Parts: sequence; C-alpha cells; structure tokens
Amino acid sequence: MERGFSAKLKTFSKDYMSLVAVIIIFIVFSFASPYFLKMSNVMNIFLQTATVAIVAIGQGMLIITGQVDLSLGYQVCLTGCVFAYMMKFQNWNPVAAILLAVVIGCVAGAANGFLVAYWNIPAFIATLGLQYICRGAAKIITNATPIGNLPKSISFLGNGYIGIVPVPILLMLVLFIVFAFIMEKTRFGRNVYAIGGGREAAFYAGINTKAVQFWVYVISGLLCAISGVVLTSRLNSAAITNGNLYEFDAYIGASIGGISLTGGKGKLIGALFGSIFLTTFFNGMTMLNVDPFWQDVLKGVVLIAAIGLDAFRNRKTH
Amino acid sequence: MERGFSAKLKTFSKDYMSLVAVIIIFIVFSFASPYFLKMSNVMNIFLQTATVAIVAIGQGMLIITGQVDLSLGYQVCLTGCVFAYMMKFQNWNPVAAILLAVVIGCVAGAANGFLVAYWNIPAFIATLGLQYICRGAAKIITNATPIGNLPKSISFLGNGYIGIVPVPILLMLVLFIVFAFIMEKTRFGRNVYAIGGGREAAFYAGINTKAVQFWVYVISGLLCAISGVVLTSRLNSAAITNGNLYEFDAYIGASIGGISLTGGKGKLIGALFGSIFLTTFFNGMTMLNVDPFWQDVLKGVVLIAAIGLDAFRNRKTH
Amino acid sequence: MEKSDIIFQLNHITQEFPGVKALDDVSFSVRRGRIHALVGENGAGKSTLIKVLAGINTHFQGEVFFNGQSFHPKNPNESQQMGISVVHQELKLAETLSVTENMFLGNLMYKGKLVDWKGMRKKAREMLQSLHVELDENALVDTLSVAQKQIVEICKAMNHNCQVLIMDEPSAVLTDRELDILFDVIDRLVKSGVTILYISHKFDEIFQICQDVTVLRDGKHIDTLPIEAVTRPSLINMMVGREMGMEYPKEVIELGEPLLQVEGLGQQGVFGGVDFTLHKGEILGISGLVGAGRTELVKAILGIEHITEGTITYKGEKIVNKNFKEAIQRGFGLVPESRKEQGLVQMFSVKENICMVSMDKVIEGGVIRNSKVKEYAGEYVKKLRIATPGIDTEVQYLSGGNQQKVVIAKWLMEDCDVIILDEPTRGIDVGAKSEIYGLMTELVKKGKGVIMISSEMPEIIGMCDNVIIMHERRMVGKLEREELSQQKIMSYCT
Amino acid sequence: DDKEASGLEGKRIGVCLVYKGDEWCAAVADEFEKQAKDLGVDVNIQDGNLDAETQTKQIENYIAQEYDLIAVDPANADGLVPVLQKATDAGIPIVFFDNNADYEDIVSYVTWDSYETGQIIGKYLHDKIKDEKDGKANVAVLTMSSPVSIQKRIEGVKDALEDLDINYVSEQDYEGNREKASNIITNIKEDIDYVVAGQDNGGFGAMSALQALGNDTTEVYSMGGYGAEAFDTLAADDTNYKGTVVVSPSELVSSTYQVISDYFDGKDVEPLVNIKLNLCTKDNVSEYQSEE
Ligand SMILES: Nc1ncnc2c1ncn2[C@@H]1O[C@H](COP(=O)(O)OP(=O)(O)OP(=O)(O)O)[C@@H](O)[C@H]1O
Ligand SMILES: Nc1ncnc2c1ncn2[C@@H]1O[C@H](COP(=O)(O)OP(=O)(O)OP(=O)(O)O)[C@@H](O)[C@H]1O
Ligand SMILES: [Mg+2]
Ligand SMILES: [Mg+2]
Repeated sequence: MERGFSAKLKTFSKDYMSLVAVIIIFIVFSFASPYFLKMSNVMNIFLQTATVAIVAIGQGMLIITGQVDLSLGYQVCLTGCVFAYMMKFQNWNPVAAILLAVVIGCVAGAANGFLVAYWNIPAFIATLGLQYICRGAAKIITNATPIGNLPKSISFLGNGYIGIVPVPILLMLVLFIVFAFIMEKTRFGRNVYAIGGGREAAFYAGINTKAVQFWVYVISGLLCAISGVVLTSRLNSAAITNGNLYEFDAYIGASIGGISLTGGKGKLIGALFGSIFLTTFFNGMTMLNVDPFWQDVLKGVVLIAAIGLDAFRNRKTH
Repeated sequence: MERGFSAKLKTFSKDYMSLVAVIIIFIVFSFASPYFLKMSNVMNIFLQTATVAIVAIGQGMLIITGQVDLSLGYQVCLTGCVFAYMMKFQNWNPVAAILLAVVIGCVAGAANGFLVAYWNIPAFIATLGLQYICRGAAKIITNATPIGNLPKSISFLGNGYIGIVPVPILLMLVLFIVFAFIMEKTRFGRNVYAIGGGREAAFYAGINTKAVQFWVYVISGLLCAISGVVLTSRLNSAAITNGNLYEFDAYIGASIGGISLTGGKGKLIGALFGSIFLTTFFNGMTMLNVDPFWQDVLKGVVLIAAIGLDAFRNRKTH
Repeated sequence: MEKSDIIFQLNHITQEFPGVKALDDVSFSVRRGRIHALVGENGAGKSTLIKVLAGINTHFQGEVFFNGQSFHPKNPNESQQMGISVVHQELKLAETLSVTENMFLGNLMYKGKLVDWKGMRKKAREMLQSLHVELDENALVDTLSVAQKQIVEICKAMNHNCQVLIMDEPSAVLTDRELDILFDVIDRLVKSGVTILYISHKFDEIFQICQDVTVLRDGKHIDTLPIEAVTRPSLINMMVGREMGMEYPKEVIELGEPLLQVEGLGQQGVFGGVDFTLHKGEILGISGLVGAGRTELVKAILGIEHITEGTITYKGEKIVNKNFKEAIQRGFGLVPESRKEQGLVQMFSVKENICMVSMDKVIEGGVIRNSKVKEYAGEYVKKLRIATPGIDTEVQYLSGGNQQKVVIAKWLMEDCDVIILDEPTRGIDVGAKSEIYGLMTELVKKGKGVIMISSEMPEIIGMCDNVIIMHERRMVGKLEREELSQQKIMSYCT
Repeated sequence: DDKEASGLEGKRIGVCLVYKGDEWCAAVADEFEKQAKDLGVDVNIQDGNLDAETQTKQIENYIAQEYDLIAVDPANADGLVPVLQKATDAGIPIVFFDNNADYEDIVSYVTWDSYETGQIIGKYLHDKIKDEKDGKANVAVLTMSSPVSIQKRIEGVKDALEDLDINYVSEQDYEGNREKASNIITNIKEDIDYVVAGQDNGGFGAMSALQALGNDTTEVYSMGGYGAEAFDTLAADDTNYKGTVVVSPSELVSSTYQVISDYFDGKDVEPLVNIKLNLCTKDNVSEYQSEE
C-alpha cells in the first residue's frame, strides 16, 4: 500500500515536474523584470506558445510511440503556404483553403506514417526525407516569396478573441484537452501508449500496431495543418520561414514535459507545460534584452539542465 | 558451409550496396552530362565530400553505438572559428591554433559523452543542447562576422596537393582507413560494436560501456575539429555558417552507407561511400541545372528511396 | 599450496531494492569443485544473489569471501578477472554480431594489439564441433533460435578460464538434445576443477547432476544440504514453505465435439504436413525439439504468418485468419513464447495488461471506464491468485510466474474458445507451474480447447490428452494419452 | 538592344545566388532566367543557402563544366576566395552582384550599397524624429547575425541617427523569421516609436505583432523590401508599415548582364556599378507597382 502511494506520488511529480518548472521560471523572471507578470505579458506567453504547442501534441504522441518527426516544421510551413496561396492566387474562400491545408497536412503525415509503419524506414530518415520534400514544395508554391495581405476574414483565427481570450490560446487548450482525453480514455490512446511501451506485446494483444503508428503520424500532420493555418493568419502572411525548427521546439517541449523519449510513458499535457516553459524562457530573455548570442548558449544549458535533472536520477549502470 | 557462404555474400552485398549505389549514380550522370566523368569533376566530388565524410566517421561510429550527435555541424563551425580567431586576432601560430581547435572539439565531444553516457540524458536532447551552446559560442567568438584572410601557410590543408591528390581527400582517406581498421581490428573498435549490438550484454561481459560511449563522442569531436580546420583553410575563412547541417548529411551518408540505425551493424567504410553518393547527387544536380527548389524535393525522394529499398526488404509484422 | 575446501563463503548478505528486500541476511558456503544447486520460487532472490557475485549488484550489505579473501567486485569485469563466469538468466548477447565474436565477448583473442579473428574463428569452430553443435560460427546471433543462442552463451562463459561457473536457469530454453550438450560441458568443467553454481526450476536436472543444494525463499536462506539429504517433495516443501498440491492437476474429461481441425497445413519452406483435431475439453500438446517449427505453426493458424497449403476448419467452418485480430475475434487466444517482449507491455500496470485484449468490455460510449477496468482486473487478480502489491503495479516488477498469470488472465477475460500456450511454464517455479496447469484444467472443464507447445516432456505427459510431435518442421507423429512416454516421443525426434 | 545582346548569345553563365529562400533573391533568380531567355544566354542558377562552402562547391562544379563566366552573390567576403582563385586560374571571368567579396580579380561588381541603404532610412527617420519627436525617440532594431550586409544596413541607420537622443529599447536577432520578429516585438514592454528591420521579414513580422496588439502609433521601416506584399501594403497606407528601401531586382540583373555583355564585347567595364536606391513610401509606391 505504502509503495503504491509513494509510487503514485513519484509518477505525479514526474508528470507535473514541468508545471513546477514553469512556475519556477515565472517566479525568477517576475523578480527580474517588473513587466513580466503583467496580464498582457502572460497572455503573450500563451499566445506565442500556441502554434508550437499544437505541433507538440503531435510530436508528443509520436514520442510516446517511440518515434519522432523531423518534418513537422515544414509541414506547418507547407500547409500555411497552401492555405495562403489558394486564397490569394486562386481566390478560394478561406474555408475551402483551410480544408485543403488540412488535407495536405494529413497527406504529409500519412506519407511519414506509411514509410515508417509499413515500409519500416527509420523515422529519423523517413521524416528527414519528408522535411526536404515539404520544404521544396513550399518553395515551389510560393517561389520563396511571402504571400501577404490575406483576406481580413481569416485574421480572426490568429488575432481574434473569444471573450478576453485570444483564439490561438483557446484552440491550443481545446486541442490539448481533446487529445489528452483521447490518450487517457480511449482505446486508440491506450493503443498508442501500448505500442510505445512494447510494440511486440501490443501486436500479440491483437493491436494493429502498424495502423496505430500510421494514424498517429496522420494526426500529427493534421495538427501541423491547424498550426500552419493559425500561424499564417497570425502573421497575416505565409513565408517559407514559418514554422522553422518547430519540430525541435516541439520535441524539446514534449521532453521537458516529462514524455519519455524511449516511448510508452508520460502525460500528453506535459507537452503543454514544456512548451510554455520554452516560450517563457524566450520571452524573459527578450525582456531582459539578453544578447542573442548568449541566448543560444543559455538555451542549450537550460535544455540540458531541464532534462538532465531527471535523467541523472534515473541513470543506469551501463 | 553453403549457408555460411550465402550469409557472407548477403553481408557483403549489404556492406557494399552503397558502393554499388555510387557506381550506378556515376553511370547515370555520365550519360546525362559530358562533363561529369572528367577527371577534374571526379576530383571535385571527392574534394567536396572530404570535410563532411570526416564528420561521417564520427557520426557513423556513434550510430554503431546506437546514438546520434546533432551538434556535429556546430562543432565543425566552432572549432573552425576558434582556429581562425586565434591565428587572426591572437597571432597564434597555426599549429598551436590547430591544437586548440582539436582540444575544443574533444571537449565538446566529451561534454556530449559525459551527458549521454554518465548522466543518461537521451542523445537527441544532450546533443541538441550542445548544438545551441556551440552555435552561441561560435557567434560570440566571431561576433557573427566571418574571419578571413588567414595566414597563407594554412592554405595547404584545404587547398594543397600531395602529388596530384588534394590534401583533404588524402586526409579523408587516411582517416577512413585508420578508423575502419580500429573498428575491425582493435579491442576498442569491437567494444564499440558490442555496445551497439547489446549494451547490457557488453556490460555483463565486463566492458566498460560508459567509457566506450564517452570516448566515441570524444573521437567524434576530434574528427569535427579536423573537419573544421580543413574546411576553414579550404574556404580561407571561418564563418558561423560553416559546417551547417553537417550532422544530418553525415547521418544520411552513414545510413546510406549501410550502417544500421539501430546500432551494432554496418561497416564504417560505408559512410564514405554514402557520403560520396550524396555529394555526387548534389554535383549532378548542379550539372544538370536542376532548379534548387526541386533539388530539395529530389533529395528527400532519393534519401527515402536509398534507405527504403533496404528497409522494405526487412520489414516486420508489427 | 593447500587450498581451503570452501570457495565461496557468504555472510549475512542483504540486498534491498525500493520496496523489496530481495535478499535478507543470507549466509551459506559453496564447496570447491562441486555442482551446487540454488533453488527457490520465482522472486526468491536467486538471480539477485548471482548478480552480487557477478559485480552487478554492488550496493549490498554483508560480506563475501572468495577463496578465503574478502570479495566485493565493483563491476562485471572485476568479477571476471577473479575467475567468475556467469550465464545470466536473460540472454546477454550482442545480437548484431557473429557467433564467434559473442563467444569471446569482452574477452577477445589478440595477436599483439590486434584482434585475432582467424584464431577466434578456429577456436569457436573447434568448440562447437567438440560439443557436436551444428552452428555456423560466422552466423549473426540475431538469426539464431533461442536455444542456439543459449549454447553460444554457454560457450562464452566457458571461454573465460574460470574457477567458478554460475549458470542462472541455463536449461529453461533448451530441449533435451541441447541439455545433453550442457551436461557434457558441465561434466568437462567439473573434471578440470571448476566449481559450478546451478540454478534451475527443473528438479530432474537438479537431482541428476547436482551435489549440494541451497534453498532460498522470499530472500531468506532456508538451508544448504547435500543432495542426498533431500527428496523431491522435501525440497519443494522447503521452497514453497507449505504443502504443495499435485504437481500435475490433470482431470481427464470427456472430449466434446471437434473445435479446430487442421489438415495438411503448411507454409512453404517453413513447416508442413500438420494434421490434428482439437476437441472441446481437450488439451492438445505439441512436442518436439528446438527449431521444430511449432511456433511458426501456431502463428500460421492465427493469421500472424500466412498459409500456403492445407485447410483449417473451425467450429465446422473452413476459415483462414487474415490477421491476428481476426483470429481473436473468432475466439482464438495466444500466450506467446516470449513473456517479456511478446506477452506483456512491461511498463504498463497489471490492470492495463489484463484489459488490453478485451477493451470492449471496459469501454462504454467510446470511453474507457476506470471503474470497470478495476473491477475486471481485481477479479482476475483474485481468481488467478496473482501476487502483486496492487493492480496499479507495473508488471515488470512481478515475478515470472505472476507475469505469466497476467498474460493468461488477459485471454481469460477475452473468454476465448481456443487458447494456445507456447512454452507457458518456461522459467516458472514449481508452485506457479502447478497453478497454471490448474488453470488449463479449469478451461477445458468449461468446454474450451487448449493447445500447449512445450519442450518439457513431463508436462506434456502430465497434462495432455493428445500429443502431436513435430520434427524438422514437419509433423511426424501423434500419440494419445495412454501411449505417452518420454521414450515414445523421443523416438519420433531422431 | 538586340545589337548589344549579341555579345551574350550562346554564352554559358553560372550564377551562384546567396540564398534562394528569400523573396528578393528569388526575384533576382527569376530575372536572371527571364532576361537570359531574351539574351540567348544559357544560364545555370544555383542556391548558395547563405553558405560559403555550398557556393564553393557550386563554383567548383561550374569550373569543371567550363562555363564562360561565373556570376556570384557571395555569402561572405572571405569564404569564396580560394575557389575564385581556382576559377581565375582556369581562365573563367567572375562578376559579383549584390554582395561583395574580398577578391580583386573580377570583371566588375554590380551592387547597391548596404550602408547607404541604412543611411537612407536613417536620414529619413532623422528628419522625422527631429520634426515630430523633438529629437527623442524609442527605437527597436530587428537585426540578423548573418549575412553581414544586414549588420551594415543597421550600422548605416544608427550612424545617421547618432546626433539624436535615441533609446534603443531592443536589438534582437530575428533570424529572418517572421514569427520570431513578431514575438520579439510583442515582448517589448517599453513604448516604441519606430521599428527598424534589417530586411522585410522583420518588417512584416513586426507589423503583424503591432496590429495584433492594436498598436496604431509605432511605425515600421524595413530595408530591401520588394514585391507585391510590400507595395500593396504601402499603397494601402498601412497604419504601421510605413516604408522600405527598394532595390529593384530587374535593374540589378540587367546591369549585371550589361556588364557581362560589355566584357565579352571587349568594351571597358566599370569595376563597380552601383544601382540606384530609393525609399519607397505610400507617396511614391505607385511607380514601383507599375514596374513590377
Ligand atoms: N533491479 C531491481 N529493482 C527492483 N527490484 C528488483 C530488482 N531486481 C530484482 N528485484 C526484485 O527482487 C526480487 C528477487 O528477484 P530475483 O530476480 O532475484 O528472483 P529469482 O529468484 O531469480 O526469480 P526467478 O526464478 O523468477 O528468476 C523480486 O521481487 C524482484 O522483483
Ligand atoms: N529470424 C530467423 N532467421 C532464421 N531462422 C529462424 C529465425 N527464427 C527462427 N528460425 C528458425 O526457424 C525454425 C523454427 O523455429 P521455431 O521457433 O518455430 O521452433 P520451435 O519449434 O517453436 O522451437 P521452440 O522450442 O524454441 O519454440 C528454427 O530452425 C529456427 O532456427
Ligand atoms: Mg532469476
Ligand atoms: Mg517456438
């Protein structure tokens, strides 16, 4: 019994350590800058987290399956470009353009899923390949020229409010709630954990492991499309730099959030806290006007420290 | 006996498939462009391969241990910057500057090794952290301004010849021979394979798995320093873009070269063929005047196809 | 150069893990040149003790004397240097490397500073030949069967010039032919003065080769005796600490109608010529030597591998399972041969593993109901007497026998009609074994059909109504309960 | 015109862009291709990805293919020197455009002055700040650590404003990325009068941030803006995005081809050709819109 409780406490503290990290970093920065805790700044942090955190849901789910996706950033980029292109140069209405972006995201995800799950190509390679392809496609579509001055109607998605809450924040929260629920409470979600925890065992329990893996990639592509659309409308333009390196930020966010990089373990909601942590860090750095060169160094140190603390406690003999 | 032979043939064909791929791509391009098979162009291909192939030795060894290093590119960059900085602004003589660059490379490698082997931080995170740190450091040292006009004496390393063979090519070949030899014929090399083939098994067999892992990272840092020095002297300048994305190109080269991404398998020399394959592909693309945007797409497709062929044959039921 | 008769002296060894005392004040000694058995139930602490001697568990309390000297290895290397060689319970091979290299893992031969591949290959070949093992020394280990890997593991241990060879359940994955090889190896080593510490759950072996026996129970030392001083029942009694019921609780019940008929079944190049009929209420055994193709056979029946010839009739209807899921829907279940990788998701809790197949039963309106999960899991934990701190415990912390019960529980929950068990008692202690047999009996009493693949003759003979025998990937014989005997089965396998 | 072009008919020219993933550079690439068709030039255009090594490889490949001339927009001043020497040794003439490199043996350098770009914005702001703000202003700078030309532009701006009381509230690297630029501007807590961006991604990133904040006082100026997005925004009299220094890709390219043509015709060639620069605001944007 006692073991059960202490184990629970340990699991809890592991799952929510990232939340604690967020709180700590908030406290530190609020001492360092008087502006930091202003409502508008806190709102900013959440707003700036939204698009990457949405991608971190997908990356987090993939990490739980024991895989990774290096093409996420350019999926965000490509879908955003398609979205803008169709509205601007093909006069599509925004809803149709969003639908196409979503389809493209799902197709890119499906390609990754197909290559990894059914062709057995290591995820690192398959998704790196897709990264190049998405990047090339985005450049071809836009001719590397930003597409700006988009219809006013779409601005709501990136810059609108519902009540006092910016739409991207709301979207992020809703998506996290939905996917955290799926991961905890549905068959599909548990299957995702199962293939990460033991792919063979999952297979021998009758789970179609390949299909599950495939669909997680598709979902991840879908989330990239949502992120791409929101980002495009937030910036009122699509450029081939949009979404740049999101895959790494999402990866870092998910891993700071306590999602085990070897798969099968960790709460999806951690990816939200991890992402917020990252944005907060960046926000504070800008606020304190830290030299950009040193920001790189600090980012590396913080990343290593954040993961290292936990890793060090669990280090092995070999 | 017969089984032994066919097994050998299979191993052989797997180890040297990348060589076959190189030959095929050579044949294809030589039909496509009359300039392709000119001696000067072939020499170019090898020359252009050298610096990244040297890094691919380290990345290849790391992949054999089942790990990866995402900081390699910026290790190349940082060591090159240090090298140039010391000569230019501290008036160090080139040999001393090279030694310092090598020390820095080893220290960066040791940091990775320490974090991964002893602190148990997942390689993806630890080396990503080091990437940021190296990038920041390189920017701080150079103030993001290229350092050019280096002493004439160092130009030999990047642009000199021994006989008719450019020095970087010679260096690359020598390093490959040395490390291929180490990997096949020495205790250390076999230990590297052993920890990749089964870390626990290696540990239980009395191998100091952490130390082996650590030293592979150090070697990899050392090779980055060599690559950084050669690249700097080849370009007669150090800039923060030097070595950009080398980690991925080296990774791709090693994996096209038949080094198994799950560790423990594959000949190091494959990384050479894989790297040559990549450069040749790039060379051919320029030669055929392929649109740069389409080059991205093609690179992705070729990468997936190169790895996919083999992966598809070995796909699993789950 | 008179040496003491005692090679190992263990004094008050205690090893604690978070929440468990794996060894609790264990003291005993091992005599030089003897074959010393170490027995106990799953989780008794046998492997933990071995790992103390092997330099893997380094944070123990108490003291070990080796050849009269205080001994506290800090890593496996130190232990090996002292002349202690270990075959661990789980295979410890570098899967991607060759047989030769694995036989010399951590202990390569050198010519000067360089690896002597030629010499090693030669020695490996000689060694395999002298043991009459047909194995290509250049083959990669990941292409070998489990039994072949175990042979490589044994050769590896022999290759150290050791004074003590410790073997942790080396026979669990071996069939009789390899077992003879193992005994041959032990015999040779003992003749050359090596001391053997031997762990096994198989009493036949222990009584056949061992000279002393130490019993552990719940981490505590119960007794160390010469083998002559114990009998099988008394040994079991010491291990489990209570009266055991029957070892094979077999109840012969009247067979019902045919459930599964297999005719001329085969997969080209893998196995072929399999005919059998499984009736309701029947336990059908599939016996044979290693590599007989039994696992492939059941995989093909279950749609995990495809079929190229023959037919399967299930409940009077010709079927082909297109995939495993379809087989499950039809009412098949499989307890796979590798408990650790295939049977369980190690980092999942007991309850999650139990409910993994029958998730439909705990889902309402698309949502998993935690209350239902608890209810079902609790029910099966109780029914199967699974010893676990709670249903939320991750299965990796359970003993082997209890893990296997969890695997069985998940198929009981699915309520399948045909349940196939592939080596269900491998590495499981005598108490848990008999409970698993009891579960099989209960199943057939409910009119289910059970197929048991086993390389252990006694349990085949003890539990099965009918037995088919496979050899070199073909079915070679069929025996009924009355005709079953070790000799008869073996006669088919030559 | 046709007469002049004759010097280029059938010539093989290799072009090394500095980076094709940028609208202005992409427009330059398109111009090279478009004008080549008219001139009958066989042109090969490659993307240098902001990296001297990549460009080195491309130039080596051009040399192996015996191109008649190589036109380079160098990623940095020093990195290409060795390979340029190789080209010269192989007898292949070199033209620089846009960026310069530390190499003398060239036919000509067709460019526009980065420092001057900054000065144009700087002087414009100088007058504005003096008139409207009493010589005091809060300025946020969006810069990039590479390429160097961006830093030169910023330097030009700062030098022009030197005698005023300028408070630089932030100077951050937005890495050429709009979202980064937007986040940086959002995170600045002080009031900003002016945002100066090293190139147009910075300008538009800042603009989207300000508009999301409902800020209608801060003015954004960028350098090297070009294309429909910039011109349409200016023409629409945007509340924040107020001006950009325009460099016309078509003019740069036609000047480059002119220089090359003159060279092959054996005419004298100026070693430095500076094309003209202009500040584009809503007042004069219509001229550019028609040109484009
Ligand atoms: N590294 C560990 N961490 C936590 N608990 C452990 C560890 N190793 C062993 N245990 C626990 O110690 C106890 C003894 O385990 P051990 O493996 O020694 O049993 P055993 O006698 O070898 O059993 P079996 O017959 O199943 O092999 C078990 O309860 C086990 O769960
Ligand atoms: N991955 C593989 N590559 C090559 N041969 C294999 C492979 N896996 C199994 N085999 C061979 O296939 C044959 C059948 O193996 P299988 O495991 O089905 O035998 P089995 O009768 O079930 O034995 P066990 O008693 O171990 O369960 C064996 O000869 C084995 O060596
Ligand atoms: Mg054990
Ligand atoms: Mg089997």
